Amino acid sequence: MTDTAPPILQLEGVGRVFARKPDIAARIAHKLVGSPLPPRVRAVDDVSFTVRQGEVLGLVGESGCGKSTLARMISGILSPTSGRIRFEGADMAAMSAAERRRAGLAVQMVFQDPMSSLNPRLRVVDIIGEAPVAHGLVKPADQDGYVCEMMERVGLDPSTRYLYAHQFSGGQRARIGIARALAVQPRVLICDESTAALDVSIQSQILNLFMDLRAQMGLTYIFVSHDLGVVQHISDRIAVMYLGRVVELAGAEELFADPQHPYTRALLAEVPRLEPKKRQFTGIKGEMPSPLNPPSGCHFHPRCSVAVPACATRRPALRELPGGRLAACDLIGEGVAG
Amino acid sequence: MSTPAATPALPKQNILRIQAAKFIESPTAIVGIVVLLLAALIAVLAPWIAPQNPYDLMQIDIMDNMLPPGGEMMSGQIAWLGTDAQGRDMLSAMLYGLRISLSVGLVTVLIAGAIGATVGVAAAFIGGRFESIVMRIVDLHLAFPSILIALVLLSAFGRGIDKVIIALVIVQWAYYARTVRGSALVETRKDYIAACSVLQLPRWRVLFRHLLPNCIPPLIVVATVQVAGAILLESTLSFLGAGVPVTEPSLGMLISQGYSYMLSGKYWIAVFPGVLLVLVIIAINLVGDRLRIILNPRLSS
Amino acid sequence: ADLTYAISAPVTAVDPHYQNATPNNAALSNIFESLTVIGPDGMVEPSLAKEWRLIDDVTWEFDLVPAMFHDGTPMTAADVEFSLLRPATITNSPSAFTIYTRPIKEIQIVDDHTIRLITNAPFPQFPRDLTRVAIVKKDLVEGASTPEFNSGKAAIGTGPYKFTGYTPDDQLNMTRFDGYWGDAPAWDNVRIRFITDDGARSAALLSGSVDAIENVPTSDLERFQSNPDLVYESAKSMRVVFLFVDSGRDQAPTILSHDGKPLDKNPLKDVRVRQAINLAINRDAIRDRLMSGLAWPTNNIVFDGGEGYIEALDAPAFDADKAKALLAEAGYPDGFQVTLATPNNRLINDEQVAQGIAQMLTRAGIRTQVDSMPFTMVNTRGNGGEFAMSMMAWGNTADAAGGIRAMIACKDKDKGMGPVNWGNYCNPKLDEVTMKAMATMDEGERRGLMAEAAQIVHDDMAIVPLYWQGSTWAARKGIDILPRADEQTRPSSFVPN
Amino acid sequence: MTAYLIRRVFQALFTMLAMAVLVFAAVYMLGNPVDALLSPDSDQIERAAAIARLGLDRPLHEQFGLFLWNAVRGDLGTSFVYGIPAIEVLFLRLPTTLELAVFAMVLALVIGIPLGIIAGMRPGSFAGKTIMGGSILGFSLPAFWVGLMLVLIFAVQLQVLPSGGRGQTVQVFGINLASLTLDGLKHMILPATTLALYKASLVIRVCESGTREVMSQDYIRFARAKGLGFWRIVSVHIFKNVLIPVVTIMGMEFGGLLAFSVVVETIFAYQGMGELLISSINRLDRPVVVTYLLFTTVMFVGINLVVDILYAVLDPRIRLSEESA
Amino acid sequence: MSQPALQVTNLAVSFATRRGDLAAVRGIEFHVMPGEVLGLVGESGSGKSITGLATMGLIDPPGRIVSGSVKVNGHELVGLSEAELRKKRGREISMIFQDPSTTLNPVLRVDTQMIEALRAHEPGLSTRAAREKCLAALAAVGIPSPEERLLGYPHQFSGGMRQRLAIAIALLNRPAVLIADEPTTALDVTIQSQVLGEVQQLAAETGTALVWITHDLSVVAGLADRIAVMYAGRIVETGTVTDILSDPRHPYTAGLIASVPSRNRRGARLAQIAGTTPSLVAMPTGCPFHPRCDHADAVCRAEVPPPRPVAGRTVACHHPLTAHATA
Ligand SMILES: Nc1ncnc2c1ncn2[C@@H]1O[C@H](COP(=O)(O)OP(=O)(O)OP(=O)(O)O)[C@@H](O)[C@H]1O
Ligand SMILES: Nc1ncnc2c1ncn2[C@@H]1O[C@H](COP(=O)(O)OP(=O)(O)OP(=O)(O)O)[C@@H](O)[C@H]1O
Ligand SMILES: [Mg+2]
Ligand SMILES: [Mg+2]
Ligand code: NI
Repeated sequence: MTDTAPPILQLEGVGRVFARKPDIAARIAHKLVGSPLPPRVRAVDDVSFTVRQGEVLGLVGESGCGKSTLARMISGILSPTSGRIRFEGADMAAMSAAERRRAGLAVQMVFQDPMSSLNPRLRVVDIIGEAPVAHGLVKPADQDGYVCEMMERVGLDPSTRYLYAHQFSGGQRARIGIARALAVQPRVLICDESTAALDVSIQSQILNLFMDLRAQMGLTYIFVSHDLGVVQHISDRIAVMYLGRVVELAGAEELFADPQHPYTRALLAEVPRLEPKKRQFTGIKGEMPSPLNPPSGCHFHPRCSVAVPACATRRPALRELPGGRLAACDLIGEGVAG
Repeated sequence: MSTPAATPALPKQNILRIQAAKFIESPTAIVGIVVLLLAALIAVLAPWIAPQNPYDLMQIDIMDNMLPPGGEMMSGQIAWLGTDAQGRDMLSAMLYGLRISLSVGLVTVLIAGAIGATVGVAAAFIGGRFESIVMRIVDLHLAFPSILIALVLLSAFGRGIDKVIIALVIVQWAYYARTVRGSALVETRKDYIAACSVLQLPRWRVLFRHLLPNCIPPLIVVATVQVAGAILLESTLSFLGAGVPVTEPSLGMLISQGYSYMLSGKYWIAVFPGVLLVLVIIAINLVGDRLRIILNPRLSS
Repeated sequence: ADLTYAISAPVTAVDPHYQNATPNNAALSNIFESLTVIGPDGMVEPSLAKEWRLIDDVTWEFDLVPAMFHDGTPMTAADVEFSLLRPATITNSPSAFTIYTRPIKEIQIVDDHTIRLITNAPFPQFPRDLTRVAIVKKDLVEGASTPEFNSGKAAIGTGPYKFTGYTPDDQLNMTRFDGYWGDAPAWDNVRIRFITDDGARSAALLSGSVDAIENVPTSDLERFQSNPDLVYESAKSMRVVFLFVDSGRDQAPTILSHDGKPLDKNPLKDVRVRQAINLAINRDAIRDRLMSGLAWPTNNIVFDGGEGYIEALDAPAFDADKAKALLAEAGYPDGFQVTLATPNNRLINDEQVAQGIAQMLTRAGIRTQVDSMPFTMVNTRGNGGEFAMSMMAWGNTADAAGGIRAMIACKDKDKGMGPVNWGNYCNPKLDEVTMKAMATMDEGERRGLMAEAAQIVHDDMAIVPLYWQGSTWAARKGIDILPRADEQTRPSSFVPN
Repeated sequence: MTAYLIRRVFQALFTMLAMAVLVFAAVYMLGNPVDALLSPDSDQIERAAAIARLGLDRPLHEQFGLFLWNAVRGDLGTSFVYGIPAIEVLFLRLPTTLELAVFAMVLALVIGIPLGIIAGMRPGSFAGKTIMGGSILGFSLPAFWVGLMLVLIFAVQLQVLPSGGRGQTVQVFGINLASLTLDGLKHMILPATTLALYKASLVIRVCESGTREVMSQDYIRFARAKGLGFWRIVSVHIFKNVLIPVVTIMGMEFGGLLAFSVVVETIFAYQGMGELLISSINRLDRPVVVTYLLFTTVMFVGINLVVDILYAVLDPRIRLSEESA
Repeated sequence: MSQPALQVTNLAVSFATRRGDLAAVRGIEFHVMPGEVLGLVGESGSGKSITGLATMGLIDPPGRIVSGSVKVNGHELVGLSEAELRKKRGREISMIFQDPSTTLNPVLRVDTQMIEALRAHEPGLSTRAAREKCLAALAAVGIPSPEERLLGYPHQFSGGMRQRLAIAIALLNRPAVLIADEPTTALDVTIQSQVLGEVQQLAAETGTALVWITHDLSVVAGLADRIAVMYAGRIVETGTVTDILSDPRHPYTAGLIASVPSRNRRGARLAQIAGTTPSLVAMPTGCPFHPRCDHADAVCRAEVPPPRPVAGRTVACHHPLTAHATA
């Protein structure tokens, strides 16, 4: 349904490196006795994809694979160290301040920890109402009313608007976070593990809320989670990340029905299913490598059951496969990974 | 559209009120705050309630000196807590001394706190070379015992309340700088600050409306403890003979003057001001301890 | 018998020419002797010089006793010559002895036991100065430095006790010298401990770890006097405590009107104001209330019997009403404000006394603040002319000349007059009389001149003398204390009974 | 680790240079030492001579330059008062103060650690509350006041302990030690207690919060689930963890102990470095004051370094991450 | 039928707080047979961990076991002195915890932490013999090069490795029962599978009875033989995995299962249970679930439903669902 919709966000080779500059002492020590310099973490490595208007893009991957970093770059909290992010075709980095502010407001984020993402010293009415007033979306006099409206929309009781965040339950706090994002009338909502801290019964409430809002407001979502069940449930398309790279990107149905990349396959095989069938757990062999020191070539090759020696040297590009899906494995289609 | 402004709201609760309620859950803290308020009250009212103005040389007479508690002075007044070597009524001297000690503590903390907090937040917010230079200086400061710095400074400055305060400010600002920078760094990493940038709020607004207020609680705790610290340090310095002027003794100086008479049985000159000093400091520390607990989410649960 | 006694300031070196300071001089006087010595009453007595005579106004001839050094060699005139020349060669001395040797223009050795000293100018006080210069052994000390004294190598003198050990900041030990030329000393071994803290020194005596102490804290006096196991002695010392009042400058610092504005005229310039100050001070109260009796009120600047001593001045009046009247007469019926500077670690109860004086002056109408500080600070600031009024003391009060020259005479750098004249007093008449007295070798005539000078000082209230400070000693029972007027404590101050 | 050490050495040098400048400037403001040293009857000629002898007539920057240059060569000047190198004067006093400080530190640890652990293990209990209350008290009592009260009680009233002084000492390797004689120990009890009280309170607080923190960790639960006994848990699992913050704090506080010996030595007439500082300030023995401050700086820098290394030894997380990073 | 390895009856735990007693666990019953895996499922705060700890006798003041009995191999644990309990812990019944980063003492070497567990029950054991046993245990949980790893510190291990270490330590003395309190919640799916695999295998080999506490129904779906669902301190439904998951009878269980997003319901609205879990301080009267329950009536509001056998499992509900009520 959204295949034809215009792209709203385009990521072009986006990368982010975290590095501490070595100080003089570290450099001297490096020269003298070869002490290691402070490590560089390539948290996100050359990621490109397009998000179309109105779609839900799921972003899955194991801990430390760079999901949050990517989400933060898209939402403008972090700036990419390489690559470009385009909003409605315009490069965010090249915009004027006012444009960037407008684009930034259009891309909002809902955070994982419902407590630490809310300022503990502000009342809910200010948490939600501050930005729209500051940006002139509503007049200061209307703030109260506007906030009530927002709270109702996310299923909060407006009479609680003068309370502080810590006086709410986890699910309610998540709703406050959503209301805060909605208050600036965004087009894109980035949800970074927005339900991870919640109980299942509350999680389902919030997931339903997301879907309702999408229907009502035509929002575009980037939905980050390590919980495959959740991502599968809500997404139209899914990108799978491994150690900073996107290894596979496909429609949700296709991906789950027929994963192409060996990592995706292994991952899907390990996801516990709500099926009352006793099964033998096995797990992908090996540990998750440290992002400080990722394996050469294809990051997945040490754990890959079908790897060939070339995988250790060659970095596979994200290729388009039949059916419009993308995967970063050179072995696909060569019969080895079948 | 509804008329949402008309939506009835639950009564506003104030964070201060909530914390005050938590504060008084501890009986010892209540004792502390009561003693403290009382001390502050009598310090403020000293000129009106003290039987004598111990700074007015017209009112004291060496012929009255060394009267034991309850002794009668030449003027017919009773010195309930005795008199010192100058013939000062100890009770009056203590009330005025308390005034000096408390104001030295408060003023020092206010000035040092303002300087330290500004430097600390600036360091955390500006970062880079500025931060590393500032923090080096702070480290240097904290590595060296404050009493030595203050002692040397005061030996150079000479005596005087203003000089004591300057010396104490020089000694103490670094504590605030470190505390505020530390909590600013922690707060900066929290998602609500990230949320501010997603919401495109201006930097100054983030700094003053979001960051600074959340750095205040640890600052308050440190400040409370440092009031006690400043009073202690002042009294120690006065005890060592480098502090307030002799004619306007603080509690520490009164103790110091009474020290030489203590061994010959004239205990009251040193003991009474000592007891008052200790009471006040304990009270402050009790309050500080309670604040530390209620303002620290990890301890209060 | 052995003696251990505690003194209140450390002996900083065993080299008797290193630092001119009372603890050093007193303690080392047992090991090293000088040509002359000050007796317990403060008068000059013979020592290594058994007698001396004036050949002319500037030439003095000294006959030496046949003394022996601790290593058994005899002392000769050559040793004396060497010792008198040595102070000038010590470069790192913090406070040198050259002031005592500088008057010497020439030294002539007549024979091994006779020596002639020729001074630059007639100098009647010369024998008193010579009490300060210790005689060391020439061939041992030549080229030796201070550390070699501390180790004992060069610490060989002619005194009644031999050096046996020195620990800086802790103690100095000596033992009886059997070959001593004079009366045999009373103790076999003497240990001098340095305990600067008053309380600790008292405690040391009470606990029996020392046999005797000097400078009993006034707060402990009662306790000591009433303790049957202790003996206690006090003596009026030659140190006079006085006030500098700025009578020289037209405008003096810290002097303000009652509403806190600087006065256009320095009231202290008016002699009536100075007299009022003198009258306003109740010295008896200070003695009884603040000094535990260890003060002897006076208006003299010369110690009893000294040249310039005026007996009548030893009973200063206290008359507050007259003081007020004088102030009113001088044009200050409401008084004014002034700050009194005082050391807080120099004199007995200095800070307390200053506050007491402030009270008394305030009652008379001169509102007085006290600014107390360590002695060094007082000195620095006093030399910088920062005070209008300050409390100080003078210990060299055997005659009027020394004090007047240093503190009262018109400031004159070239002549060395008035170096510490903080009161900025200047009266050419006084200077003239004093100079004349100093150059007069005839004792009777000199005494007359000195008394005249002292009287001028008093009439003008050039400084305001307060009292003679006392010295105190205490010892365990079984020891007799022989008090001295020069504040020194020596082994000979204590004798077993 | 190497980078870390290099960084520390840079920091130490910076600290010392800064200290040297500050100390020199501050001490210069103290007053003119000549006034303190000269005999009162000396005249201007003598004064001028003394000023020249002590080098005080040269311009300030020259004095500082000379001072720095000499300091680099290990010569911190000659004491105006004693006529021997200032550093020697200091070293004569050093053992006394160190001995007292170490004694106090041991006392603080011996009292503080067990009490802190007890309080931390039973936070709400009567014992816990009492201990924590006591530590607030210990925190609040000014050292000089404690000293006075101890003297009043034990020396004046009960007369069981001496009021001051160092008592009998024995020489070991040329150093006078008081802790080896009964008399010396007796003299040390009151000053050491005075010094230790504050530190003990600090140790209690550190141990208490450390223990509480540790107690709430799963590994303590896990240790119990393994079937370990109470003592094993306290003496190994809790103690080793609590030791880490205690070592850090005590390292930093050792400097404080030395500093506070200024107060305690004054009260108890203990002839240590603190007393030396006070009397040197009063006598304006500049080289000694400067030496004292510089030496303490060196000592603090050294102690901090040792503590950091010790910290790494005690905490494997630091040790290994430094190696691997 | 043989004796259950663990038999918990009517266990109740409460905490003394400033606002009065807080009943965290309100009388629960379950048993586990040797070699069996019981999944204890419930949302946050439902009392799962407290149940586990109470079973171990590890409830500290201000908490206490109010009533009930815990029998391991038929031996009662409740009421034993601390010293006697200590002997049982680790040997008869063991426990592992949720957060792998805090289950092992960071400042002690792995061998220390293993050997002390052995020595706690066998004081005279020689170091050498102990070391042998440790090596074997490490190998058993799939830790490569155990000799080397034994000398390491916990932080040198990854999360999954640490959890395996904890399992190895917990099983060192071959206890009859192992209580696992969400040991894989903090792990990634792939690592979780590895750990689950090891545990499954070990438990099967040693015949250890396993109580697997989790909030994730999917995990126990593949692992457990039976499931107990907890809500607000009570077990609301117990039965075999198949029964419970495919045919829940308690409305809460049904709601829970329906709210799990899964393949079959992609894109559809999830069933949601209205409201939130009740707070322990303000527990509703009667059935604790009634305020959130569509089927609640006056009885539910008044009376606590006792556990009753329904269709081959035990359900604590006044109005258990019928077979086809679920979606
Ligand atoms: N500020 C930073 N400085 C250095 N490294 C960082 C920083 N932020 C993230 N990283 C590193 O970047 C990598 C990716 O982190 P990120 O938070 O994006 O992972 P994630 O996929 O969100 O993981 P999770 O599922 O645990 O949230 C990690 O290895 C992390 O250690
Ligand atoms: N020490 C304590 N004092 C007071 N209440 C406690 C204490 N420990 C636990 N509780 C309460 O007992 C209830 C049950 O806690 P428990 O830890 O068993 O929940 P859980 O089911 O394990 O939850 P989670 O899934 O979050 O681990 C909670 O409501 C908690 O607030
Ligand atoms: Mg993340
Ligand atoms: Mg739990
Ligand atoms: Ni029901």
